[in-house]
Amino acid sequence: MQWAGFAYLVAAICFIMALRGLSHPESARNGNRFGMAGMAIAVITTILMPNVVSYEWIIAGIVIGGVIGAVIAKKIVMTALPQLVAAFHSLVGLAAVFVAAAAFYNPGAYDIGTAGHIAVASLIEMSLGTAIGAVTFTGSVVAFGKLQGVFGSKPLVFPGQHLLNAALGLLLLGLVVWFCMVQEPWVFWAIVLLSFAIGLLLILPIGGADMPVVVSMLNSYSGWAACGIGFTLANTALIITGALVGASGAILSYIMCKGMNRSIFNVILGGFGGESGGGAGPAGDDDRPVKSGGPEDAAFMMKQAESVIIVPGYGMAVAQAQHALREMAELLKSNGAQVRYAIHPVAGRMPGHMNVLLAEANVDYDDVLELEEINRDFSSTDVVFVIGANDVTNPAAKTDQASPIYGMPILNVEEAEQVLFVKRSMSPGYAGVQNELFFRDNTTMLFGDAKKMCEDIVKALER
Amino acid sequence: MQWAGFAYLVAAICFIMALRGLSHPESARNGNRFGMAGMAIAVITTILMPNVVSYEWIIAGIVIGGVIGAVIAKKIVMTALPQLVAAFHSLVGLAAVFVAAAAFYNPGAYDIGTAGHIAVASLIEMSLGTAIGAVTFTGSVVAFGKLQGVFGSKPLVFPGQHLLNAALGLLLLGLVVWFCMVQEPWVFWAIVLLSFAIGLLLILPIGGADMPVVVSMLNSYSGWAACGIGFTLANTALIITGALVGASGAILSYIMCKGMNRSIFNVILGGFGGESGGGAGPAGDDDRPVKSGGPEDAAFMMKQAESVIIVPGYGMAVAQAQHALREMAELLKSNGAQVRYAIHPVAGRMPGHMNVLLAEANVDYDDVLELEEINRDFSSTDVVFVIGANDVTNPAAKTDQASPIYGMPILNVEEAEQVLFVKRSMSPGYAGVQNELFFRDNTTMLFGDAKKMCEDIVKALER
Amino acid sequence: MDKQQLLQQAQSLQEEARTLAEKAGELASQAAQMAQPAAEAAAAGGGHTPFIFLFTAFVLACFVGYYVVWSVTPALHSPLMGVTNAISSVIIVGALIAAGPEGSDISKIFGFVAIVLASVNIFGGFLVTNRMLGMFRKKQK
Amino acid sequence: MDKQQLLQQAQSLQEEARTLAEKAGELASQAAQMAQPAAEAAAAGGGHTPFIFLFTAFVLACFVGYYVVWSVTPALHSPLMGVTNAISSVIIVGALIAAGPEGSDISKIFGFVAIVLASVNIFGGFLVTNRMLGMFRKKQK
Ligand SMILES: NC(=O)c1ccc[n+]([C@@H]2O[C@H](COP(=O)([O-])OP(=O)(O)OC[C@H]3O[C@@H](n4cnc5c(N)ncnc54)[C@H](OP(=O)(O)O)[C@@H]3O)[C@@H](O)[C@H]2O)c1
Ligand SMILES: NC(=O)c1ccc[n+]([C@@H]2O[C@H](COP(=O)([O-])OP(=O)(O)OC[C@H]3O[C@@H](n4cnc5c(N)ncnc54)[C@H](OP(=O)(O)O)[C@@H]3O)[C@@H](O)[C@H]2O)c1
Repeated sequence: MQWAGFAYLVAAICFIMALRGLSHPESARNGNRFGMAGMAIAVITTILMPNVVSYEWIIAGIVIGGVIGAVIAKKIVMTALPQLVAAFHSLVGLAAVFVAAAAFYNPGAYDIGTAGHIAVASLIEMSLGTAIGAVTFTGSVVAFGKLQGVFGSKPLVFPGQHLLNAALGLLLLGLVVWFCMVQEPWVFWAIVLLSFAIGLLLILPIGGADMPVVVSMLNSYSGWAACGIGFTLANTALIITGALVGASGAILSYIMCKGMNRSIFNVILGGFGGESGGGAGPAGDDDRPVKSGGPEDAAFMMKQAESVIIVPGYGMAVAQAQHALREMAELLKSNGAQVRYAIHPVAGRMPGHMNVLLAEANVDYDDVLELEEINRDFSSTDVVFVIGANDVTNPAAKTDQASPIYGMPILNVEEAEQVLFVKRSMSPGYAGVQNELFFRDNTTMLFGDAKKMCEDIVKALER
Repeated sequence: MQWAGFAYLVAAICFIMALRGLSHPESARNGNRFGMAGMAIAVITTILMPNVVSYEWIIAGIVIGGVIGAVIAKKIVMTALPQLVAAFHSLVGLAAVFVAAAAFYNPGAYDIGTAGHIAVASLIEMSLGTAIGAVTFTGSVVAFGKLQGVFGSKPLVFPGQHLLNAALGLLLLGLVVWFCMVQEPWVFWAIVLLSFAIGLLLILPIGGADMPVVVSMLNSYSGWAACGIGFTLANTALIITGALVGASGAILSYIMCKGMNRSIFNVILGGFGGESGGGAGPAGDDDRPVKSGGPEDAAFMMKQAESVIIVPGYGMAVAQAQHALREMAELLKSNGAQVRYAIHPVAGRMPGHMNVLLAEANVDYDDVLELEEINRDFSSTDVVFVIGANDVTNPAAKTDQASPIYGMPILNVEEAEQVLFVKRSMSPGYAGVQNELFFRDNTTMLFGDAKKMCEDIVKALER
Repeated sequence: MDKQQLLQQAQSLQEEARTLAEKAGELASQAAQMAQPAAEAAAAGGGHTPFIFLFTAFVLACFVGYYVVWSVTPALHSPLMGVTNAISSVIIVGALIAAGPEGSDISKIFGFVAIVLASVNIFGGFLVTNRMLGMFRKKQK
Repeated sequence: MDKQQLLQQAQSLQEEARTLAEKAGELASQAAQMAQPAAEAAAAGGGHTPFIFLFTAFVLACFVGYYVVWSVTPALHSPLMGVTNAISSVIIVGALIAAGPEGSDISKIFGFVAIVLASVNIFGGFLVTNRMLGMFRKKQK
């Protein structure tokens, strides 16, 4: 079966090429094709193995799953991406549990011994895979629920939860050892159930807006779990892919945490963005006057401007304002202004969220710039149009050491001539910190829904 | 011997970390330490193998070689680096030949069969290793000779040489097949001798200034040869290290070829930089007047300047002018001017050549900038001081489609207010193309040896 | 030498031969037993490959993953999540092995369920990534 | 049953037993022979590791090499040549194996020469790189 080893290696190389393609939008589509080819090679190679002989179940499974997946992929709206990724992750976790169960009940097929006499190394790998998979499953379900708004995004905090989690973790460890010794089915299922519970308890205390970090972390876990199964099967495709996925999840988590200037522990220990971030917290009760305006004022200002930078944030995604926003930008461009978009690494609710939404609205990706690329241009800009973003523009991150966002890199919108803020109220953003910018002289608040506001500005510009 | 496998893996990881460290001067010294540790691990692991029992020869060999190597490393002057690297490469090539010979005469020690009954796969790997090693040896010796000036850097071209090389290549192939069939010592040595000859014939026709590309290419080859031996020994340290070295050589060759806007084939087929590039070619016979000046003029101009960019080239290395140059720059700095160095990717005679020389002269590496970093600053610079560089500033690369350097990226020194050229004569650079800049109004030629000129300018500045 | 003696001798000889044969048989089966796991190990791609080589692949893959993910442009971090989600479903390999053998037992059902779940991911993940990437355009018409 | 018959029977029995024993012996030695290369192959790090795993390591190492070398800053390309020169001398591993065994024959001499050559590179390469790197300074005093 030399050829199978080569085929799996080719599949793994395809996956590497898939990620490599993502270094540029041009090459990315080709990369995705590499990914599909790699998966096809891995599946076909396995199906051609001599001990895989009954195809009905396999074909049925792939068809059923494939149709469901394809329909979901076609139907989903782009603003629901974060919860979609979470939902998909939960499926990977559950699949890992089932693969481990299959290996436990029919070890012969996996060449790891006979029922009741499985090699210890395989048992350890198996139980680790099961535990990680199960945690990933319930954890991702909770993340999905919070992102979709099913559960309410408030962190569920109760006294002694860290103690409880630690105790359950120890119990899990004990069960794994016990399982390796007795190899009984009930211990296996106990591990599964306990891990389900741990997944729930770990993720429930984490606030809704931290879910992207959690999703990415669980993604990383599922990669390492795949590595574990790869060691059991001596399959290099699984090992290499697992390492790729593991690295990807870990790096994205790191980027997000750095973008928020928080440690990963701070995120995992939970309770952030709860009481204060919900809505009008104490920071919202500020009686200082603000200058507010309507769409006509905004249109007037921007008509005069030679350079406009648009800073989109979570609010744009919520309001689905990207199409109206692009229309507005087009009008300004045809009016002779330079219009660019500035994207903060953690704007929105997942990495690259804003980029996808703007791409959906047909914005040229050369106009969409990262923080480092554009941050020094704000000082020479006439108008900054902040739409549904808040924390990522808050100068408290630079000055107020007591602020929870202190140290987070921010977009220097305050350096521009004029700043327009589109939001519905004076309530703070996810971090729950009042934004000093609202009260500045060169700031005009445009209260209202982001989409509605953009449409009104478009109308005013066309007049 | 599981532990040996792990130890070799650790050694390989150390080598990866050694190259990784070179991404920044700060981390580079630590990286080098990783490299030494990796080598120590690999050597000690091998010595501890059960079939390695007589230590006298080993210790004697390491001590003798080590002392020679250490003395050379201490004594060598930094301007002789290119030929040093070539010389060291020739040793690696020769060592590979001897290892292959040892494996052929005592295959039992390598676990690849018994004398006269060696596995065919091993024979193929062995003969390839031998051939590559032998070609690397004589090729590097020629490269060393040309760089050191022993052979004369003129390409040795004669009619029908490509045909002869092709014939010898086919003969080599035949010998390898024959060797795999009969396993006779004389065939082995015939392969060695023929490869020696091919190495000579391949490199002699290539001009002296193309030697860096050749050295880098041979480096790449020796990496792939190490990979081959690694496959024979099933040793991951050799395979991984070989791939690293192979990739490094290939990428450096690519960077150099791109920096010269030539294809690797153009370099290998040879004959470039011969007749025309030697000295006063036809391009040198230009009667147009040039404005020339002395050290006092240069000192006067630069004293007025607020910003100076220094462009060093091969001539600075030849004249060993880096220390005097730095003294000059220090004086200008203390005079209030901003002084920076602009390095073209193929300035000098090996990649990074100028950087090492400037570093030797204690220049802060933050003042030393790459082409892409500094190229747009020339237009806002008062004085550009070009010292021993020529081709890398020649605007013909941008305008003259017929020029051999057409398409090569160059430093836009002509955009500066004033350009000073330090060189000994009007003769062109390595590419043999007359430099249009010499005749421009804003150019002043400073004829003389680079070191002498810098020292004189320093004196003039101090006055 | 009388009949009795002769018979005894012959019998003892017979016995000796029999024990010899038995011993040889034992030896053979022992040798065969010894050979079995070793031979299995030698079968390429089999389940008993030296751990060190898998581990080597793992370590190198971690390096590759590190570099390849850092080289992803931040603008494409969402598609990156989509692709990694899709390719992590390569555990379908394990599910196929479970669902593949003849007959039907509980582990086939587990395998089937895992195939369905992983397939949702594979198709969903790649297609949604394709949709996302299809939207990134250089110039709108 | 007379003496003659009995003797014949015993003899034939004896012979049968002997051939049986011989066969068993053959079988045993055959099995042992079969076991040998397999067992050797199973010995980790041995010379007969499945090619595919070495090849996997090779392919991944090429990726790592590609990324790690591109990430080297151009200013350090000369030290890069020094380091790769030094680490390519890891073929000293092959030389050590040649010079290691007891006794003295031609291949030990080859091994010794290769050790000397590789050692020149190792020490020379690392030390000269160290010298180069030592010169790269942030601020001169
Ligand atoms: N991107 C990631 O990967 C990621 C991951 C984890 C955490 N986070 C966190 O998420 C936050 C992202 O910052 P951000 O600036 O994008 O968002 P933000 O600070 O949460 O602010 C969003 C703003 O949009 C406004 N808004 C909501 N719905 C709106 C609508 N329909 N129309 C108009 N405005 C609306 C809200 O104000 P009103 O209620 O007044 O309208 C709110 O102030 C950061 O704190 C970051 O740490 C991001
Ligand atoms: N760096 C690499 O890796 C690499 C590799 C392969 C090829 N190359 C080639 O090498 C060339 C490098 O360009 P470059 O601009 O550095 O050098 P160049 O174009 O060869 O010019 C060097 C100049 O230095 C002058 N010079 C020589 N000795 C001198 C001395 N003692 N004092 C003062 N001046 C002296 C020479 O003019 P006078 O004779 O009039 O003094 C000559 O014009 C390129 O053509 C490149 O393609 C480089």
